[in-house]
Amino acid sequence: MPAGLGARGAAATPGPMVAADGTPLKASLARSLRRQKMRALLLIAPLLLFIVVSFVLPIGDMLLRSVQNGIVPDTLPRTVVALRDDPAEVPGEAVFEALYADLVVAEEYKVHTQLGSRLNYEMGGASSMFRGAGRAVGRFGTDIYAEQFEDADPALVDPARWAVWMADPAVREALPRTADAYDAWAGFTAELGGDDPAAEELGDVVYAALYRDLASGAQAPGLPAVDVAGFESVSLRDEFIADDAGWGEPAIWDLLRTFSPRVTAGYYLNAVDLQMGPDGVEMRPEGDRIYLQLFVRTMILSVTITATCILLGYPVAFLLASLPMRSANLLMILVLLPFWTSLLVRTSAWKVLLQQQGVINDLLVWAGLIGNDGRLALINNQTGTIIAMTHILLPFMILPLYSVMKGIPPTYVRAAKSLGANDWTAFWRVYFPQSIPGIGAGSILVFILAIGYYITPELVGGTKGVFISNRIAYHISDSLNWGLAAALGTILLAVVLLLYWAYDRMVGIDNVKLGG
Amino acid sequence: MALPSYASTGQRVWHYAFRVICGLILFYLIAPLLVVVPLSFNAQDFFTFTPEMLRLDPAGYSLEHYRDFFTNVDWQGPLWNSLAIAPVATLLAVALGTLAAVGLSQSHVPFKRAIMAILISPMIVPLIISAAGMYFFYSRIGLQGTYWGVVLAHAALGIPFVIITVTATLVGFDKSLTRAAASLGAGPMRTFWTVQMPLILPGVISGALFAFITSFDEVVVVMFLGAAGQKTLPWQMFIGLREQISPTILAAATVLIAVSILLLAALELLRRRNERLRGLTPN
Amino acid sequence: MVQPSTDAFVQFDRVQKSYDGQTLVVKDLNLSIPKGEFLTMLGPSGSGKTTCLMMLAGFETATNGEIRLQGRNINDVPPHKRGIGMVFQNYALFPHMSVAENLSFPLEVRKMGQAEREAKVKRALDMVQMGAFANRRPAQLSGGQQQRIALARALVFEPELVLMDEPLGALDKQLREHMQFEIKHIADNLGITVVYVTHDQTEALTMSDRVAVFNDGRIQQLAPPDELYEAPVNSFVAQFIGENNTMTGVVTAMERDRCVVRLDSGDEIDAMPVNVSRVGERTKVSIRPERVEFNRARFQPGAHTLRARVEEFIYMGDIFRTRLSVAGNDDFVIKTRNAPDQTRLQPGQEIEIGWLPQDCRALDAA
Amino acid sequence: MVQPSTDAFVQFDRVQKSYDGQTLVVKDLNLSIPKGEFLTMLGPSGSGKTTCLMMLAGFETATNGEIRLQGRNINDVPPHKRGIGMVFQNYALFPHMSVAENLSFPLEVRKMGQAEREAKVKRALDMVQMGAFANRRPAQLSGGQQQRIALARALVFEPELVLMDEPLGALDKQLREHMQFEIKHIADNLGITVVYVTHDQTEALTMSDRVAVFNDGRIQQLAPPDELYEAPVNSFVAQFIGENNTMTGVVTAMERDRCVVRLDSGDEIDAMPVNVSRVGERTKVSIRPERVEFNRARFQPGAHTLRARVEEFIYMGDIFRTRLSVAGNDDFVIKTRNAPDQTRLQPGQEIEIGWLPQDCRALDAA
Amino acid sequence: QDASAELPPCEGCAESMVIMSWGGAYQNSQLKAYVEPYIAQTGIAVTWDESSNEAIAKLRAAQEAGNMPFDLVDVEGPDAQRACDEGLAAEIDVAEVLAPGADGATVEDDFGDSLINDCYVPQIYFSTTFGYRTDVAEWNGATPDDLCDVFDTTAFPGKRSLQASPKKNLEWALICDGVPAADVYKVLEEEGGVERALAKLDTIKGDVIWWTAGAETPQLLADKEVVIGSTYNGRLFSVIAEQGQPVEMLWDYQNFDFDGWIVPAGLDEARMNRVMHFLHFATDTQRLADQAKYIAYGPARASSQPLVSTHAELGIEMAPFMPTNPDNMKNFLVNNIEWWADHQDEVEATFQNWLAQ
Ligand SMILES: Nc1ncnc2c1ncn2[C@@H]1O[C@H](COP(=O)(O)OP(=O)(O)OP(=O)(O)O)[C@@H](O)[C@H]1O
Ligand SMILES: Nc1ncnc2c1ncn2[C@@H]1O[C@H](COP(=O)(O)OP(=O)(O)OP(=O)(O)O)[C@@H](O)[C@H]1O
Ligand SMILES: [Mg+2]
Ligand SMILES: [Mg+2]
Repeated sequence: MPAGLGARGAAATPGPMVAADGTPLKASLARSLRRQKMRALLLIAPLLLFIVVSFVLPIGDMLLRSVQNGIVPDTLPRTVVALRDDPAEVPGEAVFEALYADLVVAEEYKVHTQLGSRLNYEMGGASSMFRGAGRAVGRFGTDIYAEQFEDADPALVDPARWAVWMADPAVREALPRTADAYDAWAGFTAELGGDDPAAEELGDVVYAALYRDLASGAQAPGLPAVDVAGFESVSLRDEFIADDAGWGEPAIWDLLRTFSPRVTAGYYLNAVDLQMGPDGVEMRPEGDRIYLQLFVRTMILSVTITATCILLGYPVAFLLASLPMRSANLLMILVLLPFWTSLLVRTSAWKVLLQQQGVINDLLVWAGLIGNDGRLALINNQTGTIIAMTHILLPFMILPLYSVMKGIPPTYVRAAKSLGANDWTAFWRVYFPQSIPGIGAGSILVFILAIGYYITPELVGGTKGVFISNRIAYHISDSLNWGLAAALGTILLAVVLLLYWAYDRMVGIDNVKLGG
Repeated sequence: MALPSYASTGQRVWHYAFRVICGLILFYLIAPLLVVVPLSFNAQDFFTFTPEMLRLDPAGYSLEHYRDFFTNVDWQGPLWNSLAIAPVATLLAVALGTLAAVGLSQSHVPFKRAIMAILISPMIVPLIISAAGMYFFYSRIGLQGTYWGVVLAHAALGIPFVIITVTATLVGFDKSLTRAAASLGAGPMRTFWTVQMPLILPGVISGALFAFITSFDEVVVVMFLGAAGQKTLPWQMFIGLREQISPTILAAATVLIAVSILLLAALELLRRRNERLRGLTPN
Repeated sequence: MVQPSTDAFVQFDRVQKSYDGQTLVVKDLNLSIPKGEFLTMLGPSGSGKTTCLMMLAGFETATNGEIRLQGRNINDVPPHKRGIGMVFQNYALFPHMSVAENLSFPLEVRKMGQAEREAKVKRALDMVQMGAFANRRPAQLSGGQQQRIALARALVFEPELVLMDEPLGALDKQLREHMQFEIKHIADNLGITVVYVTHDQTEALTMSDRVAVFNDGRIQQLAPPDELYEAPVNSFVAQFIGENNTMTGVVTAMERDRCVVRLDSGDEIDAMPVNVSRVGERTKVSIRPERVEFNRARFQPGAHTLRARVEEFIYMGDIFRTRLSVAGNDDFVIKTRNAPDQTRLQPGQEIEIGWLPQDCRALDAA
Repeated sequence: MVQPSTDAFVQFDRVQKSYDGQTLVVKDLNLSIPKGEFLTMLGPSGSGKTTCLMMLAGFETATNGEIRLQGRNINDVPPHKRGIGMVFQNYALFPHMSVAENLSFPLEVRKMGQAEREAKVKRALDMVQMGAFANRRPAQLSGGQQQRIALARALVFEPELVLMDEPLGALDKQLREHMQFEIKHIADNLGITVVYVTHDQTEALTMSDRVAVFNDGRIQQLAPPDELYEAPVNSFVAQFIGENNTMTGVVTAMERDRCVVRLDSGDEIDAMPVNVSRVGERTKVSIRPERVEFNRARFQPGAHTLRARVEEFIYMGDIFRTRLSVAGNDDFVIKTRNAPDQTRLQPGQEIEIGWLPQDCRALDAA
Repeated sequence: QDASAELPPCEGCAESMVIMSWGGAYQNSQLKAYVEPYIAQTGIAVTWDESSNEAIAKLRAAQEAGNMPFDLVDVEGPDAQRACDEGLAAEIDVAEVLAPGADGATVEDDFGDSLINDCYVPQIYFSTTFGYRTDVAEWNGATPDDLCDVFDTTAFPGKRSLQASPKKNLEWALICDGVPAADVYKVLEEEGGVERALAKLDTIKGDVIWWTAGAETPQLLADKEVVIGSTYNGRLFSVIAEQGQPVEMLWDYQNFDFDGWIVPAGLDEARMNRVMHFLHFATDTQRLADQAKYIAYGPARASSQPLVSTHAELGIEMAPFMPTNPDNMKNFLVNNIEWWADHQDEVEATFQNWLAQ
């Protein structure tokens, strides 16, 4: 029904409409429709809930990883705090002491290597520094403190007493570093070794902390009084730098400062070949810039694949749409059959077909079109990706095209001919423009699917024919750089959602048809 | 598209050329299958047409890989796993999806676009992202590595297909039929089961087939979410492709292709039957 | 407007309906239908007829107002509990059920026993003379046959009220006329109340006890067919029902049931004042083509007549349509029966025409 | 059968058509259409009308026989070279082009210059009074407006022959009547030859110079409208065109243009022999409802009359339809004009009816 | 066979195990040599998970999720190092858990160098080396016998397949760039060392098909897609000995590595008991020697070496195919696991970027 007819009444009465009982029309309408809306929502609710829980939340959770950076403050809590008070390029002893305590704990829990890997994404070499430091902290000269304290008063190395002292709030307050170090030590002793801290020999880290506390003039009630002034001490700063000169360079400290917060833009910067430099955001070094190039390649390949799909899909859809229903359905099986065949199998079949000693090259050589030494490289490059993916996505082009073409009544072409147009003009001026929505629908569908493809490029794309998805997969399962994978994924997802939005605008997602 | 008597030579040539072009494209579509099927009878352990095969020497062919597929636990286990996972995921997707599609097809659905977008999202989100996301999240809630974890994930992936096909069917569904049922005294449930469901059944079935094949052919998500106990056929194929390239994969594929052909033929018959029922004669 | 009557079978009480919250599709509808009446809603496309029917059947909710069935407010009764039979424009037969199953459906949902069901289905099929088709599928029936099954299905569970929304719209003319006749007869025989929607005025006039003419979401006139045709209360109704010749002019003399109108061409004619009340008022006079006489022998003595020239003679089978040029209006049509002795006017012929004053109605000038 | 005439504008010569190679959809069609004629093909659904039109337009090829345009065999001329204008049932306006572009299309493919194109488009649009809509898209027009554009498009390249396949089928009654009038006038003014397909008999009767009644792939009668209505050559045509009262009986007396038929009820009536030739033959007599008289004053002296009982009086606005029970047939209908002095018969009333013998035609008994 | 008598009962042990391994022929050798015998004696259920390729990712994700589905994981040396460093693998007291050598040698002595860290129970030595087709017409009868022939595309034209990973490739590239084998890791650690190796690889980059899975090179060789390619020596064994393809091995600078077990950290006691019980059985002298009947990898125990004999099904003498055969060991490299553990992150990133360029 033409809506315009009903609209005539409204033109006469400007302003918000009011129903007979004086309530605004909108409100009474909403009231009368509430039940219907509830019913519809009730039907949708189970699925919506299902999808949200089984799919949307996981994706969201995944995407959160692209900004999470808890690993630095979690692994090096003391260092992060200490660094805040030390603006020097290479910080002072206090920060190194904190780092020492953190690494001792981290080494026990074996998390320093993960931190190293994480920081290595930002600065090559960080991984080996942390691995090295993790191995080194045990060998640092801090064992001299325990000896000196024992010499001063054997009670100071009695684990049972320590347990009592450390339960006393007054002591804890007086010796904050010690309490902190003791807690950490007691924690991993009990947790990892399953031992009772009150019966185990204390770690060096506790004595080093005690030395620091006492040396800074703390007086703890209950503890034997010791004068540490005469103690021999070690500089942890020197120890670290001796292990790896990198600790004496500003780079690592800049890095730690940059990545102290729990939330970071680092992965995103990385995902677009940027990095956080000392002077703000800058391009990555030449050889490390790969993601922009990959995004661009993904786009170009997807566009190419979409274009070949149009080129190949259009004639077939046209043929299907113009054949009688029965023959069309039979041919449709040919279109759907590959769609129904395992992706892996099809991809492997393409390998067999396309390789240099493969069927196609053999045929070409046999036919004399190419020489035996001029065999074409059809696989393990972009050509392979394009051929195999076009094949896989072609049904997604043909199906929407077909359903649009089916909806174009043959009378239009007849009308054009009766008006004097020849076959080509009738097709090009009348039929083709009306099939454009089908091309649009198919293209966006194919493009969206192509842009996120992974298995096929992996198998036939070589190094030049892979997509950004392959890189994401690589970061998830090989390099374990999940944050970067999430950032790349978020960007990709954003592109896809944008396209989806455009698709929904242009075609309406409920107009997608699959199959006859 | 019969050629009329007044066609010029050019038209004749084009007419046949066009058919040849379409034939070639259709050939391109099934070419991989034409490779897969013969190679599955390869007597050797490689994906290669051996000289014996090319000579059509019977010695170049064997059923060995089929025997392997049907007897080896490495294949039978995954086959049964696939058969245990796909139908349940399909059932879940179809039940929830049909219900929601019916809801979505009502006239007053608030936030319809947004809801639709969410329901379709498993189809448009790149698979690798979905897989990774579900992997971490399912691990956290203890579903990773469980049968139900895989089933839920596959159901989620299949749902867009159900939604799309069933809503498409519902678009063509004559609302006056349900209204007629109501006017005759049937409540909503009864109307759904006795009137709506039988009529949208083809859409539901084709949605179900899509959901089924999604699960049955899915490899990325299951490799993330499944544990060894949920190894499915595609997973096994993937392993095969990486670790031991053996034509057993092709034998498995050929079996699956045969099943697909049967399913598609069944679908076509079903559609024809339905058309007869509704009195829609072909064209 | 109809007075609210407490004994009405169906009653619309100040009902309003809007689909979009902006425009009212049904505006303040008041209507009571007594038991056993055959009431037709007639109106142009988009005037809200279907909407009214759907509200009564329960498929749309009234935005405002009350609908009562046997005095009971049914706003909150779901459709399947209203017990109203309905015939849809496209029949809405269940394509996957046989004819008998279609008819059996409403009985099954009422948990009727098998024997009783079969008896009722048979009776209903016989009523519409379709007994032999019980096992066919709807797709195997012709349009008219489907129509009958739809009717039988709406009646088989013996509802007291049956709604029909343009049930004959898809049939060709001959079949439509035949089915009009059948529906009317069945309704009369069973004594059921029928609310019938159509936009075909002939159908409305032929079948109904009363016709409600809808326009723009309002009932313009509610009256029996002959009153509607012969005494339309406003120019919309006059225009919409049947064919009309209209001419504009000014009232120059006024009696109780007779006035004289000076047409814009200067000619004077007699008319019956309907929507005019005083001399000097502008008016649109309306006269039916079949009420125009050109046979002088039949003119009333002293009647005003007009000179006319024949423009075109159109042969339409049972009637002749002759287009005249009268008082500056060259679209003036007269209709004559193709009777054995009927004159066939020739284009160019000059004639004199006239009518009874009560057939020429002076209406609002709108 | 029409004699093959060499000067016919369009000529079907023994044309046959089969789609499936098994059944003939068009059986031995012979038809010549002189230049300037408005010829209508009328017939029930599936009788082959569209098929004939499509063969003429070149979208289907005749299985057998020849189609000639201006004496030239066009079997081998492709559609776009035939220069025949065509109006399709659903208009087939190109949805992606504006109205002006639609009209311009046939001129463009004829490589006409821009200025000339624009002039012609404007003239064509003005002709159908759509000048103001040149820049709209078809979807923004109402059905009637689209119809006009389709007409203008079929005419803009000045074809001498225009084919129309149920061009008004989708319009509502009032608009349809209006467009019938317009199409007829434009065709007359331009002097073009029109082949028009419809299954609406009123349309056929109103518009055509000649009507070809199709049934079962054959032309049953080809005649001007009044001849068709008043002198159908067989009972199919009699039944198909207009309403008819039929009664069966046996011829008891026979003159040159008059016979007496004894009806199965025993009553005797006068009739004109059309398809009967001798006494004793069974026949179906057919009389139009509007040709039946019940006013004794008008009966011819000596005419046979019948007694009748009024069964039902149906008010239809401009006419009254009265159903009578006559000679055992209770479906006998008479139509009277709703004239000021018309008697409204009451159900149950007993009357006497009669007619002129030449209005009651004794046809084949089939 | 005789093991049944020795196998002590397992108290408080889980009744099932999930073993992550590599699939294919290698997994099959494990199955035949000790998993099937173990199942036969204990009746427990064993499920395989063929994801050793992504072992670290799987372990890490499982650990993060707090839900460890695997009981025993088969990994290469560098991965073992990494898992151990990151706390993904439990430390194992090999002396206590494993059986002493059949010849009475202590566990430490018997395994020797292969005990690279505290988490690792080695099973076999394998090497990554090259196979080449023997029927390449363009080579005019010459066959490569020097590692650097791989880099010589003029004398040996045709495509090569190399692993899409820096490991081994960088070492080989440096050797062919003139670096003495002993200095390879030193040069790699120097500024510009990696770039030097990559520059050498650049000379053949256009002729390389990069593989990620061990089965690819054999398939590529069989398809004549490549004329020479690196892969695990066991894979080449099956191409040559089982499939009878015209392929031979180039042992020059074969790159040794270990493959063995790690146990995920944090298993509960029952599962841990089961795993230890299994490890004791599966890595004893006889079992490791049995494994070599099914695949051409050398047992990690010295005491197993003398027991290596012929292939279980083909009856071929296995020794010539063993990486440890002195004939094959004229030049060899040992994968420097510790160096790789420390530098893998940065070198891998550089290498992948290089590949993607
Ligand atoms: N579901 C709907 N949503 C929005 N507007 C509607 C809906 N149904 C009808 N309308 C509008 O309400 C008005 C009245 O529609 P309705 O169907 O009642 O008219 P009708 O009198 O039955 O017309 P017709 O003779 O064409 O069937 C129209 O303007 C129509 O566009
Ligand atoms: N393309 C076709 N293929 C096969 N049969 C056809 C085709 N077109 C029409 N027919 C058959 O030919 C017969 C005549 O069809 P045609 O369309 O000419 O009838 P028509 O007189 O135009 O009917 P209508 O009034 O319904 O349009 C019908 O039985 C129809 O089923
Ligand atoms: Mg309506
Ligand atoms: Mg037709």
